[in-house]
Amino acid sequence: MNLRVPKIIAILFLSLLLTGCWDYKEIEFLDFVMGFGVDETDDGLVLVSEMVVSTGTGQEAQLEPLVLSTMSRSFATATRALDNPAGMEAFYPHAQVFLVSEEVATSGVLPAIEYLVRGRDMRTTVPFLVTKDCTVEEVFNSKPPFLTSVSEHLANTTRLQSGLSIFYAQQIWEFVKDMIAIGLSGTLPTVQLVHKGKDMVPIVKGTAVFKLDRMVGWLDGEESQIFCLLKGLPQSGRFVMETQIEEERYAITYEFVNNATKISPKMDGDQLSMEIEVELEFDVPEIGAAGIDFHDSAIVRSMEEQLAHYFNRRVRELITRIQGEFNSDILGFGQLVRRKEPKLWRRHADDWDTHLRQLRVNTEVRTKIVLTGVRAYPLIPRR
Amino acid sequence: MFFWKKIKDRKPKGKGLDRLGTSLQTNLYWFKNDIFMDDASIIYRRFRSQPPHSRDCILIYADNMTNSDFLSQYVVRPFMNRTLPKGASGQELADYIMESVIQGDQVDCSQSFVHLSDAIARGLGVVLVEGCDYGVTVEAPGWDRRTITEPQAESVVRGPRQGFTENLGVNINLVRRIISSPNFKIKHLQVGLQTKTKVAIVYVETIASTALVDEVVKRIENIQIDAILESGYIQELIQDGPNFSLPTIGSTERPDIVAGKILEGRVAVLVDGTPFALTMPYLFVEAFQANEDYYNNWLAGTFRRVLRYISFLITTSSPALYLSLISYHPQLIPTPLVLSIAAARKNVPFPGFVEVVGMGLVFEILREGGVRLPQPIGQAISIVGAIVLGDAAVNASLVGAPMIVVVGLTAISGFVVSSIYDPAVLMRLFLVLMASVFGLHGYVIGVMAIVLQLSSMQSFGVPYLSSLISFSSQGMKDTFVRLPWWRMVLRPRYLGAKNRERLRSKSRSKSP
Amino acid sequence: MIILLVLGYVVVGAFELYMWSDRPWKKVLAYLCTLALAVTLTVIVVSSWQIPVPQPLRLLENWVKELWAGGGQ
Amino acid sequence: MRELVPDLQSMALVVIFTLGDSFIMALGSRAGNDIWLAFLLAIVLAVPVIALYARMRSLMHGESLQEGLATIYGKWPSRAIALAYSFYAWRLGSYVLIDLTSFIESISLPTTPRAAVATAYTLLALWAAKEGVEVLARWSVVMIRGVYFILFVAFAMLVTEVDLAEFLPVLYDGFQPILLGTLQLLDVPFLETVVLFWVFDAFVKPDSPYKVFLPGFAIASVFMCLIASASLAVLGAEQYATNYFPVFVATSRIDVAAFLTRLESVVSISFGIGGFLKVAVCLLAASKALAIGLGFTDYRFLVTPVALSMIPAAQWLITDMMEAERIATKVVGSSEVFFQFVLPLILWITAEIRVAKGKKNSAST
Repeated sequence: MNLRVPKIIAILFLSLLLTGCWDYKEIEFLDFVMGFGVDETDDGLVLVSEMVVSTGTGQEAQLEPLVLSTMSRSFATATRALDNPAGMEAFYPHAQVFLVSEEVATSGVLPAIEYLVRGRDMRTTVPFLVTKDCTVEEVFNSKPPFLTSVSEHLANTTRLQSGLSIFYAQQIWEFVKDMIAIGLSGTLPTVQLVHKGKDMVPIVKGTAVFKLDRMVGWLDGEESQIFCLLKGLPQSGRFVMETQIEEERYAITYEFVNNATKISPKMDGDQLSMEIEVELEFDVPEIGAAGIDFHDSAIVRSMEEQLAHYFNRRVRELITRIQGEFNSDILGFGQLVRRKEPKLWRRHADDWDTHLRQLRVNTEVRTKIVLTGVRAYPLIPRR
Repeated sequence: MFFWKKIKDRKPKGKGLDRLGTSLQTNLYWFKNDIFMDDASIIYRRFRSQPPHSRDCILIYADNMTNSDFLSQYVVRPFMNRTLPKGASGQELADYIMESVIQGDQVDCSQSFVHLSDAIARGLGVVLVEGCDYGVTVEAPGWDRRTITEPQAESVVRGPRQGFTENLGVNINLVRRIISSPNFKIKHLQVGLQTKTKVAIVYVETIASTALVDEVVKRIENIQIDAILESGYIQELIQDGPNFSLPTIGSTERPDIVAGKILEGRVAVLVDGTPFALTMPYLFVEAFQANEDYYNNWLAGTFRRVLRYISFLITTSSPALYLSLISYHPQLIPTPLVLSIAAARKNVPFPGFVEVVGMGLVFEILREGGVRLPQPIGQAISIVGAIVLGDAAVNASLVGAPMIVVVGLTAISGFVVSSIYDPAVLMRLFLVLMASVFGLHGYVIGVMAIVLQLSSMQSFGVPYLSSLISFSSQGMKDTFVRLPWWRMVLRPRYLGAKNRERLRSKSRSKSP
Repeated sequence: MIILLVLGYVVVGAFELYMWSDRPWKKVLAYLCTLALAVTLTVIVVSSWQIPVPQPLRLLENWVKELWAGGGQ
Repeated sequence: MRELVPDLQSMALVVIFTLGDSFIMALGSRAGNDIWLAFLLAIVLAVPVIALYARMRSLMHGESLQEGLATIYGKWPSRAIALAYSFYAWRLGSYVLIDLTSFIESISLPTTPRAAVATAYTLLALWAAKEGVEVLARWSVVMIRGVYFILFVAFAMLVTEVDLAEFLPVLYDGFQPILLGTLQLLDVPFLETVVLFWVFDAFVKPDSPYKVFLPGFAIASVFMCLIASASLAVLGAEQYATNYFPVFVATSRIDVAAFLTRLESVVSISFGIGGFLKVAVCLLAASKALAIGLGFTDYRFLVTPVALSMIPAAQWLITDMMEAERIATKVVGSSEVFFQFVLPLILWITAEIRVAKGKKNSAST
């Protein structure tokens, strides 16, 4: 008897509540933003977004990309300001890519990403890229060869990171995490436009180096590859190295099979140094018409030595640039010192930048050829 | 109806109608001109017993309800061949007739007009003899019975092909043939002031708890209703929590299911005139158990059972989830899908909520229309449903194509758990309403409310979710999974069975 | 709005009281008092009077704060 | 009318209650990346206190809560104690309600009025409280599987994102942050268990309270520790401490093959379940304690007004999200210390003395 009362009250009240559907919105009145980016932030911020327009219904539905841009005082207002030209509510959680232009990156990305982290309707698991030598709007207006949407094209490309090995893919949250971490700086992949026939095609290549929230320099594709290796990212890319085989030089192609990197701080008395150990394993898919018989262990050993030397040189070059030119701790030396040698870090935390410049870095690269495609003998054309 | 009233009206009017008199003429008069007045189906067969001392006798029975061959062979003929004792009258004569004359199995006598007329109405023959104020009733059932067939609604691929019929005796025998043990007990009760329906409570004495049997008997005896036309009447009158549509008493047409349930310690109620037996207590999990689970390989049985749970979730939740996803949380749908849903809904004039509720309603109407129609027309209905309402509605932009998918999915998975189809529809509607206000949060609130309702329910003193809320391995073994028989050593604890051991653990024979 | 809400409370209260099988005055009094508390709070909140939340244990809190210097909020 | 709940079912109730709404907040954020140490310390410290609650209940075995209190403390003191705890449970329920509604408001339903969400949850809690602790315990057993399944799946998928190096360096800032984190944890989710003292009418056996409270608390707290540590290992200490709902943010990182993403909403479902149960239990405890305090044997008639007063109270006590977070993750609060530790300690000592005396008396006579 008594128990029926709350049920009746509950039903009465719920029916009252049913009269309001406050956050109810219809899916067809949403304007799905596929990708967006920020062009400049000098006296206001230009938000460029790529949306999809669907024509036809049912099975005949076609999706066409449409690029809109708007200028506003802040990012948060800009996202809403897009509602007006679009005529529908812009919906961001399905965005697949976020871009900032070179100018924005050099003057500081914080205004552009603050809302992404704080806002309710933003997602941070979105690839984050910097445009190089072009604006965001130009990128969105370019023509990718297969997909109609630039955003989808870029998002798919970033997924090929391990095979391409020419950029270090980052999602927004990864960049933010690096940016706010102690003793670590962020990096972002860069997107460039190249000519393909009469169309411009966006490609992802190279890395933008940040210090705090400002971009301080670029790494090109090859340097990015080394950077990926040092970050310990699994690689499967290919590259060509001029290799000396018995007095002759050949352009031989190598492919990464396995890679591992260990960076550790080492205390030598009071002197701190970083030890970088890189272990690489290679496949050799193409030997550039060199008559190498891989059963000859002397030759293989010499190839491995040349590879080790080559990578050692490139690693050293990159570290010199990082220490000198950028003076930005993108490899997270500071973080490592803090974690492994907290006492030392406590002393150097405030002037880490100067320490980074003078830090001794020892590198050691060990290489091994583990595969040679499916054959060990060279192809020899005969009469 | 008016027949009953008449007897009641007449009853207080003097002695005449209360009991039979000794005069055959008078008795016959009351039968003919009062009780069965204007009833052409009552046959009055006059005959005389063998002389000397031949007496006038009369056999009254309802046409087509009794086996007239039987009556003439074993009732009328012995009378004609026999001399009735001379001075005998009253009880003495009736006993003589029952013991020495009539060759039927179930013979009884009564003095009361009410009893006798009831007997005639139930299809018994009544013999009245001149000078005797007793009437003798003879059971000679003669109406057409349905043969024992496999029930259509519960057909199986593997399992016995017997189903209950409308005859109580046959039904009891069907169960008794499975459980041939003296511990199999039957209690007979009569319910219904008018219909006087026979009800049998069957259980296994050494397993079912006494308290449970007493409770069932008590509840059935409490029933004061004029008519019981189907076991559904009893079900509704004795079940717990009658306000919520989930069944707390099970019903089945299959003797093997009844036997299985009473062997677990439950009690079954068989009702005359209906092939549907009731089993109690009935718990939520039983809606997901099927007899074939136990006849087939246990892994297959487990898979089917899990499938049923999933189907139940789908049929109750999918419209609500669909609605909350498209109206509140489009970010949760994968990007390609969200684009195609948005494109599909582009020209649909109705809001998502109306679409979901409307299509759900349309489907239920189609189903209700199809169920009661003869098969050829039923097919026409399904064609209308499939083509007109499905394809054409989408082409005419009345509904979006994804909605059709949702409705179809909901409907098909609903049929998987057909025994709780109707409650599932109500739950679905409730969840849709909640989802339309608070999105996913509303859906969760709705689910919590439903679980709360289920947790508060009981069936004959057993919590409705009993085996679901058990943590012990013995309690779980027949809930989400159907373990092999050699693992199910004990009967479920929550039924309070007297004897919990179900099989000796050495029963499983292995090849050496 | 306030009137509507108060009316709602009254309706709920009356309905519940109506559903009781017996109504000893003590129970009714306790019920009405708690319901009155609910109504008061609702009026406070809905009419946005900035009534500070009473802190009966402020003394104890200060004491704890002193003990945990720097530990409190 | 005494409601006996089987031990395992009560334990499920304790687990969901302890997990409650708190796990989604930045628990123990003061401890920085040493959060796991703070958790361990807090669990170790909380166990004796919870054992103390259990001990008090087991002293009252054989009687209902009301009778037990009356025999130990006498009529009027027991009523005063009950009233005090009724207030505590009522306030806690309101806090949980506001946590729940602010979470929903800031994550997914920004324009829905808070009162509407609060009303929906409270009405359900009202119904649950009227059904009684037996039904609630059964409800918890059904729901606990769902909650654990959801959280387990979500965090299993986070494994690839976990970076254990985030826990280094251990004890960088010494013990003080850990101590502060421990106090945070003790205060808000752990010792709120005291409310459960007022929920159960009676227990099956004299040692049932231990069997219910301690394992229930242990399961929930260890699970919470795992959740918080995993979130911290995904987000890093800085992000963990600076987000309102770090667990939610951590699960939003899940990205399995670009298909299994956005699982954070599913996690927020388990949050809703825990939060609702906590509201319902607080409501039940508040009405039960109030009924005892006013000298009634039946508490059900008081549930409706108490529930209705919790909706406005939730908005009166806390008006914004910042305040809600401050309360959920503050270091220590005076009234909490009083109700969770000081008062139970006093009560326990009194009870032991009275019971020992009572035994002596009955032995001598």
